[in-house]
Amino acid sequence: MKLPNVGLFRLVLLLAAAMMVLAIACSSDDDDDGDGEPTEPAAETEAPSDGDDLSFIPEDTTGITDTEILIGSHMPLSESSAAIFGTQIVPGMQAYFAYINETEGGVNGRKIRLLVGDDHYLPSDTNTVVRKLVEQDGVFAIVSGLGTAQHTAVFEYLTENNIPDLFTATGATLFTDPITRTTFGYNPNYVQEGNAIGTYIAENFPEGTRVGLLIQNDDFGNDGKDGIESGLEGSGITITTTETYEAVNSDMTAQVQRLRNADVDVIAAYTLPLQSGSLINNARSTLDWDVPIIISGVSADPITILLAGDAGQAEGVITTAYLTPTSQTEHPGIQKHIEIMAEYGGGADATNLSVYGQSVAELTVKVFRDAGQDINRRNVIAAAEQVRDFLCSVCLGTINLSPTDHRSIETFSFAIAEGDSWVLFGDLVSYESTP
Amino acid sequence: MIGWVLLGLFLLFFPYLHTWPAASSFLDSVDNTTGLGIGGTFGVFQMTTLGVWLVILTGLNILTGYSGQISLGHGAFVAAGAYITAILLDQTATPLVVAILAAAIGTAAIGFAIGIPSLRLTGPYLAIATLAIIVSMPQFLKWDKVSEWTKGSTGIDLPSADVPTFLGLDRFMDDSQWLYYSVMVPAVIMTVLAWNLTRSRIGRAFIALRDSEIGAQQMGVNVSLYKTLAFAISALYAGVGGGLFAYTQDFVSPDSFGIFQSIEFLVVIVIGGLASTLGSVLAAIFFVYQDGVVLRLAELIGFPERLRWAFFGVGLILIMIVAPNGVAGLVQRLKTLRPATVLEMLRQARPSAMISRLRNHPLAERLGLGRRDEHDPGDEES
Amino acid sequence: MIRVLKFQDVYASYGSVLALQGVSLKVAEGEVVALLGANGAGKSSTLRTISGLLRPSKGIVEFEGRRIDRTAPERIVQMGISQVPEGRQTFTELTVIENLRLGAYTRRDGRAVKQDLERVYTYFPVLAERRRQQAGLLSGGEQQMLAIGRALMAKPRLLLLDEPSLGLAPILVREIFEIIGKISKEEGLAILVVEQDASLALGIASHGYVLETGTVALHDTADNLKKSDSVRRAYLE
Amino acid sequence: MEEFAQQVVTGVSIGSIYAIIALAIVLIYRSTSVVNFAQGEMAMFTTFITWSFLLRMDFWPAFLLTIVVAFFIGAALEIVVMRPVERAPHLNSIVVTLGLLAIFNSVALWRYGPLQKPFPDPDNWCIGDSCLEIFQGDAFTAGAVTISRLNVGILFVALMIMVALFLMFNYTKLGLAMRATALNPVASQLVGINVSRMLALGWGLAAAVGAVAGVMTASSLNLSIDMMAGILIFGFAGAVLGGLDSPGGAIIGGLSVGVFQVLAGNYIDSQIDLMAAFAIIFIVLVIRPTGLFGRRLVRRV
Repeated sequence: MKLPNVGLFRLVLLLAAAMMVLAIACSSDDDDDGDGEPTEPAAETEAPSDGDDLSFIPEDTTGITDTEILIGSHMPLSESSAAIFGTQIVPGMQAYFAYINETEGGVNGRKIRLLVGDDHYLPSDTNTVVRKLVEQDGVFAIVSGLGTAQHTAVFEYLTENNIPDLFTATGATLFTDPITRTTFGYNPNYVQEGNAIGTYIAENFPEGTRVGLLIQNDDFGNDGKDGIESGLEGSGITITTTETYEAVNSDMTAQVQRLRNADVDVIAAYTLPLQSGSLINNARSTLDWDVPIIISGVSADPITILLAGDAGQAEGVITTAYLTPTSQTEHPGIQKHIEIMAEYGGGADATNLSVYGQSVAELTVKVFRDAGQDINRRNVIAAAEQVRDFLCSVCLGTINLSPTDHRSIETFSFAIAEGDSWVLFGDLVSYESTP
Repeated sequence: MIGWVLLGLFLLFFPYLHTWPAASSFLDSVDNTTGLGIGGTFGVFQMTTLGVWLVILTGLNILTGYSGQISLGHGAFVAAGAYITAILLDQTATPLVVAILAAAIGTAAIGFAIGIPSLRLTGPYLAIATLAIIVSMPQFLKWDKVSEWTKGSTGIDLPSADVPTFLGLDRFMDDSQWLYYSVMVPAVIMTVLAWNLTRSRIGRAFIALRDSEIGAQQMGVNVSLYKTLAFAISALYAGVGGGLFAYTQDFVSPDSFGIFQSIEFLVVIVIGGLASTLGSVLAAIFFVYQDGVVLRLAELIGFPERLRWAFFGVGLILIMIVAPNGVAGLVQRLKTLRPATVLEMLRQARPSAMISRLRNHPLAERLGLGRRDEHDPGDEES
Repeated sequence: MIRVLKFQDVYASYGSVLALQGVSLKVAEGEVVALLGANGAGKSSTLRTISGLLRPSKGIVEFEGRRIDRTAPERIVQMGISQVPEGRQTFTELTVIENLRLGAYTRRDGRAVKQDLERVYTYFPVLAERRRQQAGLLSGGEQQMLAIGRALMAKPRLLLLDEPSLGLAPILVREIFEIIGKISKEEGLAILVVEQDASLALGIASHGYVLETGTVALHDTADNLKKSDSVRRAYLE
Repeated sequence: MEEFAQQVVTGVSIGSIYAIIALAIVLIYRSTSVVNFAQGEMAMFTTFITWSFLLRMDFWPAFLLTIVVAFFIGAALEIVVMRPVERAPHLNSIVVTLGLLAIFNSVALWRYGPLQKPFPDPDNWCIGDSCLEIFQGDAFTAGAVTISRLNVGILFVALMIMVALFLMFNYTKLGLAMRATALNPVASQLVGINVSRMLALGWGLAAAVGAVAGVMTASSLNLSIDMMAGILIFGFAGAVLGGLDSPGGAIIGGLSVGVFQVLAGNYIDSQIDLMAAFAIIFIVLVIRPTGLFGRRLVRRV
């Protein structure tokens, strides 16, 4: 290659400058007579919100062949500590689809194939992998996209293109409220769960109890806090202290110490297992403090109990659960899951997160089956909105969906740490709004 | 010369390539075999993001490659640019170009402000200090005091970019093509500007600085001024890149700029080639396309899924060993090849020569296979 | 006289640049030999080849009858060759005494090392005064003394000196060369000295070699070289 | 005042982990002048090795065995992957260590899976029946100030390593040679030091200290493939704050980072504890560009 002469460069620059001017002219024009309110989400203006009319969704069959239904998902599988989620949920989903493909020949004669894009838990990478799945691989739907910020990055794209966005793996409220017809949530949302925890405190502790919160400094923690506040409303019990932490931090020594200094009577925590373990361990072992502790269901994993210390420090800690824990080995659903993982799991272990993966896969299969032989994007959404009283093999409560309710799991139970596992107790708490 | 014209034409017509059936099926078949991702509308989007990263990486290369200052927190500048743009677009009726210009100026100012105290820091100390900036950035964005503008951990969701109806543009291009041009035009301009800058007096001063601060001083280069200038220029690039990032992604959040991403910026410019515009281009290509290609390669070899990141790691190490000056350095070396030298190389590549080269490897020497022993009378060496 | 060093028809290169093109020279026991030549003539490359830092592509290097052209640098030091490198290369962040101790790194005779340390201090009393100071704080001349002292601590039988006068004031240079001459006499040490300043080098040397573009252009006794017209013209004026 | 003391003690107990990681980083920097980004992942990996040993033997034998294994892994890495880039620009070795980071993380995921594993606290040190209770037992309490026994133990181990390193670097020939190698490899060769061997040794030692750090971290927090992801950054901050070539500085630096973080969380705003802590680090560095205890380059030209 020779060095280019200056003349050409001037030309390129001129051309570029011309484009630039054009760009300025366009964008200002766009703002002058555009929609006026730039903040208004485009989704709302496009999707007709009246009634059951799904006709705006084309009867698109991208990804459907005579023998196959091709679906995609975005999950963190590497380069992030969140890879812990992806690397367990994905095998659970894949194993169940493989099981259905093998034993039942798939759904209505079509085998389900799941492609997973590794987004490293970075929203911009989510954008890339989802576009690749949609535009290049031609998937029919996105299933169980994980992460709040990650999914937000593609939410609008999926909505505008009317691509079924099924059962997002996050408890954030923004995907299901307000309703976007093509998007369905899966996890119970953190506000509902927080409300249940708040109600539990209001019912079981005397008036004047001082509640201390420990929350992760993001939407997960903030939604939980909102929920707890709403549950406590009118009970005469208030949150007196709120401590936050960043997800990179797993040592809660300082936060627990400050809660102790604030002299709280009960601790409610929106923490991940690592931080929950550190919270319990520090309170019980270092500070010798037997304050009641209630943690979010996100930490309802045996590992939390192990991390809390081997001297039974977690004993009596309360959490919520919405799926049967793997520790209940006598449960038929769990037994079946362990069998499926052994046969189709490709060496991955059966864990609470692989149970989660299977439960999402079960719901997906149910919806595809209901959509019938002539499956397309419109009738899949219709089928999803008609799910009633569906009880997956590992679920605690039934799932109900409707045109006005896109929240899948809204029923959960309280659980208490006994020995090395969580034991369900009390009645099921349901926020189900679909009749 | 002809190469540049072809490249220009390619960039100009690329978004329409996939609408031409013959070219489209060619691009798709390339994708299918290599995992690249250049075909279809997805290919256009990939190329658009390439433009975004090109601006950012060109800026980082000015700082690290030319002036020799290592920044591990470059993502923080990108975030600053992205947030300035997003906030302006979200909360005011600022036109895009003005918002990006504001981002450029604002970020350059931040770069200058950080560059001045950083003057005293060198090498790993500077690297870790900049790492501190990217580590604390998410917490800043989520802080109560600023969350009114930054929308806290939820992030700012912008409406997706639509092709304007002005001049009937929407009859010629769809949204993805519009996005492509609105990114690629500034990206090309900024790359050319960087290329000119590095050949100017300023560029030479940067290089002198990198090679020896004392030497540069003796040449009459104002060391503090130029070091800070490098910071500011590179931050300006990051600001523009961040603005384009916000526009193309139509979403920014504190999670959008991870620590590892900032480190990866550095990795790709080293792999592309430091102190080279071609290196920055290669870095951007690597940054955008490596995921797909690595995945495909690992698939072909039959690598277990969980080991794919290791596959990438091995690749990094091999590239560093084979091409210590980055791929651009390798290209430079290949360019100087004359037929005679090629013949010579081929002649040298006889098996015996290869073996002796292998035996020269430190590992071989360690294992007692090295040629050092051939004449070494000191066999008693422990 | 016993031959300490034999350098026979040696070729060496840096990448594709040939540095030595068939150099042959000899150093005998207790003898000071000067290596003269212009910049880039191959003087430093010769020393680097002897020390093992540069591997010859062809030719033979022998030290006390043993081939060393494929021997690792650290092994060569152990065999009895020390180099005082160009630009001194002291460990600036370490103290004077740490530098000297490093000189004796290859030796295991602790008591003798202590005696040698005292002897270095007698040659260079200033080093004794500053033994606890960081080497980087010493003046250029003192650092040169430290570099020589460090080389002596290995108890070499052949000392290689690369441009000991570089960047030093004339008065210091003379002092250092006097000490070098003294050391050579007292220790019976063979010395190969590379020097730009030919008159200084020939002042203490018995023999001299003149290198030009990687080959030996001239070899004679020091006295003859001093008288030689071509040397005069090239290096003494 | 009591509250302040308590906050400082809490900071120290958090910082004890940072300190020990910082120590490993300093060690590798001091003996090879490379900043090793794979340090955390290497420590994580060797801790998994300890974990698999623990399935077969008691704590202390498993621990010692891991240190030996880690030493060889470190030395082997230097020889196989670092040596070819020894002469290349400095950034290349950083990229290679990042490659190692990816490899260790991925291999650990493949070999040990994504699940967190509970890791036992170290046993107390017993000779016969007499035990030195530094790892287990009741927390130390004085008034409202409490520090867990495990954190005391970790601090104790960090100090012991520091003293051992100090003695080795300053009073042994080997330590001197290692320092010399990092400072000036060519001159080191000329005084007869086998530079390659020193570099390999440096990596081996750093990996061994890293293994100790990993075991301590795992006992205090957990064992999982991402256990070092957050901590490494604080370790780096501690190492740099203390001065990259000073083992004592690493400990003070690591502890300071913990203390800054806790104090900032308590007295400024717990929502911005990291930001405040890193701002302090940045300011300290600007005032003292080679850290609190780093040796400044002295050179008279």
